[in-house]
Amino acid sequence: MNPGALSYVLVSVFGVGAVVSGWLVFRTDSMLRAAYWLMVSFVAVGAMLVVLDAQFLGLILILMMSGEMTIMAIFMIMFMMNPAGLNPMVMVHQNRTAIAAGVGSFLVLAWVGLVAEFPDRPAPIDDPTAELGEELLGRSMLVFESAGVALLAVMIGAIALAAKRGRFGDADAGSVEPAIDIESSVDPAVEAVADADHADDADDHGAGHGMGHGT
Amino acid sequence: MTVLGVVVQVAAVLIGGAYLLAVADRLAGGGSANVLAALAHPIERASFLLLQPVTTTERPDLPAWILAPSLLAGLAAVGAVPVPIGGPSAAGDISAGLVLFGAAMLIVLVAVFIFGWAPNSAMPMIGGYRFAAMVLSIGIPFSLVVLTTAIPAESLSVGVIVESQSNLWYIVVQPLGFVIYLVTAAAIAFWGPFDLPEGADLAGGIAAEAAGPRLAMWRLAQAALMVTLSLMGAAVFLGGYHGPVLPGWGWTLLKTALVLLVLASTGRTIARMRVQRLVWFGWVVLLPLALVDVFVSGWIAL
Amino acid sequence: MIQLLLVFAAAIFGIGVYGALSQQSFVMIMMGLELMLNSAVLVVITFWWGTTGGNPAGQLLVIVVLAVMAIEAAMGFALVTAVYRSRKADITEKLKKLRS
Amino acid sequence: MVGIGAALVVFVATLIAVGVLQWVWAAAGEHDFAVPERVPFAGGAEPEFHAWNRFHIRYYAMALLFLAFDMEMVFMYPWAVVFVREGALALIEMLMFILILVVGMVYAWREKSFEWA
Amino acid sequence: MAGAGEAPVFVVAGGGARSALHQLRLAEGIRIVATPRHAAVLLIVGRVTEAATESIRHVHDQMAGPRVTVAWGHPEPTAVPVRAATDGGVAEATELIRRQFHNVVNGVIAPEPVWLPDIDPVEWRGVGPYGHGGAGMTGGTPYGRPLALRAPARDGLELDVLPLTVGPWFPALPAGLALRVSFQGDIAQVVEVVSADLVGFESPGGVVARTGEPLLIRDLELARARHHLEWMADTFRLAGIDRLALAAGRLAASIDPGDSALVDRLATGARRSLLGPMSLRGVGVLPSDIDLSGLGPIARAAGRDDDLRATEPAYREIGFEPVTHHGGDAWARFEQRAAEAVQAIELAGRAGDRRAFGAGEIEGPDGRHRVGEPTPATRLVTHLEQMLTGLEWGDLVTTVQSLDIDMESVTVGRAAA
Repeated sequence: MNPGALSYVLVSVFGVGAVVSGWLVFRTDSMLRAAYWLMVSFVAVGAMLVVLDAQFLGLILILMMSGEMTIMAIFMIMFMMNPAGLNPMVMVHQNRTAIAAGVGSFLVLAWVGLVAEFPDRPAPIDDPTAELGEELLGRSMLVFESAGVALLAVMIGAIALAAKRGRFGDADAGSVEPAIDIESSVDPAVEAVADADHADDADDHGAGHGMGHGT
Repeated sequence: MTVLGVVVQVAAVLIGGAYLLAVADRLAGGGSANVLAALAHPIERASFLLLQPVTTTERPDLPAWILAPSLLAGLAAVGAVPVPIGGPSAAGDISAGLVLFGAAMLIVLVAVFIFGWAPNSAMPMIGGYRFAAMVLSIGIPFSLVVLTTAIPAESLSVGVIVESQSNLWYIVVQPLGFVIYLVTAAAIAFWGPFDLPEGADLAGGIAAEAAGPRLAMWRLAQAALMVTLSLMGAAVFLGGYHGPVLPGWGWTLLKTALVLLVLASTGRTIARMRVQRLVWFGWVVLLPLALVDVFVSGWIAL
Repeated sequence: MIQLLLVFAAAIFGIGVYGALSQQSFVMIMMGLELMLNSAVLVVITFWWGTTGGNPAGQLLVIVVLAVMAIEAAMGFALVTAVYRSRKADITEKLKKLRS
Repeated sequence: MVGIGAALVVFVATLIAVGVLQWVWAAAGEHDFAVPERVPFAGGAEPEFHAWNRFHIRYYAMALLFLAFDMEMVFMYPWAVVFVREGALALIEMLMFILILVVGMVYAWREKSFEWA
Repeated sequence: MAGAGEAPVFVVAGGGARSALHQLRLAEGIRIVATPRHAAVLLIVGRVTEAATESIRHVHDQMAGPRVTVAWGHPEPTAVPVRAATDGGVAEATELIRRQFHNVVNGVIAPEPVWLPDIDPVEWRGVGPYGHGGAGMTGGTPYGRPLALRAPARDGLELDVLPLTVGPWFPALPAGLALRVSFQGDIAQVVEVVSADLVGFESPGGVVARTGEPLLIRDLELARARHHLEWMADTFRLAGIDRLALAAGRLAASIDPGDSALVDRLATGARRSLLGPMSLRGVGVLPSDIDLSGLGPIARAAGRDDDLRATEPAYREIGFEPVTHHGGDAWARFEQRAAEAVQAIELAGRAGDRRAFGAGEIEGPDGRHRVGEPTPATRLVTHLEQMLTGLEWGDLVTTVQSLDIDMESVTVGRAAA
């Protein structure tokens, strides 16, 4: 393994792209953009895998994530109020703790990555896809088949959960919307402006919709 | 052949094919039987569109709106790269070429969805969501029938798949796969009976708010996507560059044009499908048929 | 090279941790989780490529991570739908009060 | 490796070329749109609300099913490559895998997931 | 170069313009587009009332430009300031549109300015803490409009509902029909008909007023066949089968009495194009509590043998038997109208100079017209809200199209009632 200068350049470009787009996921007001920034992050990681000779896995990651992220965008737009970010969106809690945790985990992991000694046994470049296929059908056949069963369970579970009518009647039968006030449960660490905004949103949820705010 | 050569080759094939498609579509629509008028038609339309200003709406998602046609064109172009045109050992050959193609065709969903979402207008938005329903229904059969051609070739490289058809084109052993490919390809390029995202009931759908150069680029990108899909269909089912007398690239282009003309002629002669029926059709008809195609082809290949 | 890749992976993981902890809405939390899995994919392939001599089990592990992503996404969305249907809640604060 | 590099170059070049073409033409026909010109089209009546809303898709169960089948595709690609080498055993293994998933598809069909909720 | 191509036209079709518009679609050098954004020429054809002014101005201003307005068969005083007008035939109209298009594209005449005032309708800047129009994440009027409302839905997910008035000049709906639709996703959860009588009429009594004395069966049946063929052309166009749409339009413009073979071929072409299974079958079944009597082809497509012609002696002499179909969906209505067009052409061939109707009632192409009774279209419009509720948007449009509602007839019916 003697990665050339071009590999370094490409890995750096895609790596920075993956990190920046991953960060932008949480910095945008529009749900569509959030979902597709996440997709950009996945695509960048997929491109890095391609540079690392895992061409098949990199491309399959891109293939899977493009479908999955569109579904994610669809569901996010469906369930988030103000999905296009026409009004500024602040929906965070324990922000400082979370930032600390994020930075902390980055530092620890990066430190481990930088100081640890790894064996240097580069992959021979022949046909990793075929190797993977033989692995799937041979030694790891059980993994493969149990993935099938797991996916079946997911299909049935997801449909049973998401659909309106199931075998046992309506999905929401007998449920009650909780009467709550959200202010009491908001973390005090949230910034003051966010808090003010948030109280309004709580009203929106409780009292139907925020249409009456102007009046 | 260098990387630059690949760029030039892809651009030439896609733009030439897009022009051919526009002319064929004009003739298939029955608007004019005059071939000369049909030949001039795309150029006249393009020159009018390039003269219009780029319209906008009250509060569009402008970056997404600008990105969508570019992304669609880029995907069409990148999907054409793995296909060998002149003969074996093309510089564009990629060991996981089929996966690259499949990924590009699935990301088309993103381009179309954001093109419908961007103008902040109801009809384009419904069009975008319709396309999502379509692709989620026919995407799996599409990938499956393309993948089936890799079974006898034992490789995901399009070059190897074409090379392995020197004796027998895969359409002979996988006729069902080819038919499913044509149907799903038309749906992915939102063409023909599957132009639901821009159906007449949506007043132009995803493109309803677009005008001027943006619309011109969108149409060009859509046509390029059709060419890419035809090119891949010609390569993996019709033997690509294999054929007597003519040079390799001649055969590839001839077969691509043939697939393109078939898609163009069905585009305006078969009724548009209802979206709910299409979802049902994709899952309950096309998916089982595609699976049958996989296993029958696998059985034959053994 | 390996160090560079691991730093990128750590950064993506850190962002994922931040997202999963700070976001209020279910779907945004899922995005944080997906980012963490994304970094896991990168780490696995880094080691597969640089230190294990291309052991196919490494590739298989990535496939398993992908399957986990798909399963997490499908079950996550289904749960969001079910919870929203019955409680009209799409943020975590509302779930704290689910007990009646 | 040359091929995938070419793919990257082609993609980026097309993306930039089409984007720049749009931008150049838009700038050439620089136009300050009046308020009524920017109203979204709905047949002549003025919309009261922003079109962007919590769009209620009616095929959410189908979308979830797609996630599972998309995963199935991931397994099929490597399978297809080694299929001929591995022989009938591979066929049977994949047949089992697919049949398990088809059960899910049939369940979804029975639960009317392919119809608008 | 740009002015040499087809003129993209957006049409505002008023009363009495139906056949003229269908002939215009056949003309060379004209392309009728679905949205004003793609158009350079706004064509106002036929009669529109004063109430339509505002909506025409909206459509006009939404054209991307360079834009120009042309009126055709549109009597003075015009509702809006048109650049050029003609009362001539299709050839003159085509010529005028093409000339105006060429002139405006090449800068011979100045493009039209906007007709509506260029002011923001709602004050919104600087209201909320971020200047975004209101408080909170969903409040206020960001960028001049509020966000959509939350509302319960039939599947138990209380997401947003988007009320939107579609029409009156929405290309896929009958010209002049405006529907206020509450979209939940792509489903019309609530539909209301916005009635403003935007389409003017030619004669105040409609078809019935012209029945003072018995009519020539030959004329009546040819008009029926033409009406059905034009409807078929619209149906084909909505389903994206442009070639058949053109064929139907050409046939409607040149019917020969007694020669029904071409209509048969058209119906066969429709079957081959999979029109039924792909887009029409199972769509637009009417609720059972709607009184079908007098609704003409719609009633007969649902199996009801309901036809005034059966009571006319002159019709019985030439061997008239009502045709019916079963199913009562949009596909049955298509089959019904195709069969009636064939029948009408044959009847016209056999009719000679026989006359029928004249006692204040007539079986029109869309059903029974009788003095003092609402027209079929008027009755159908009152049922629209019930019929269209809960349909997916594409199905909704198909349903309305299959009902063949002519807004001119609705205006007449309202004026008579």
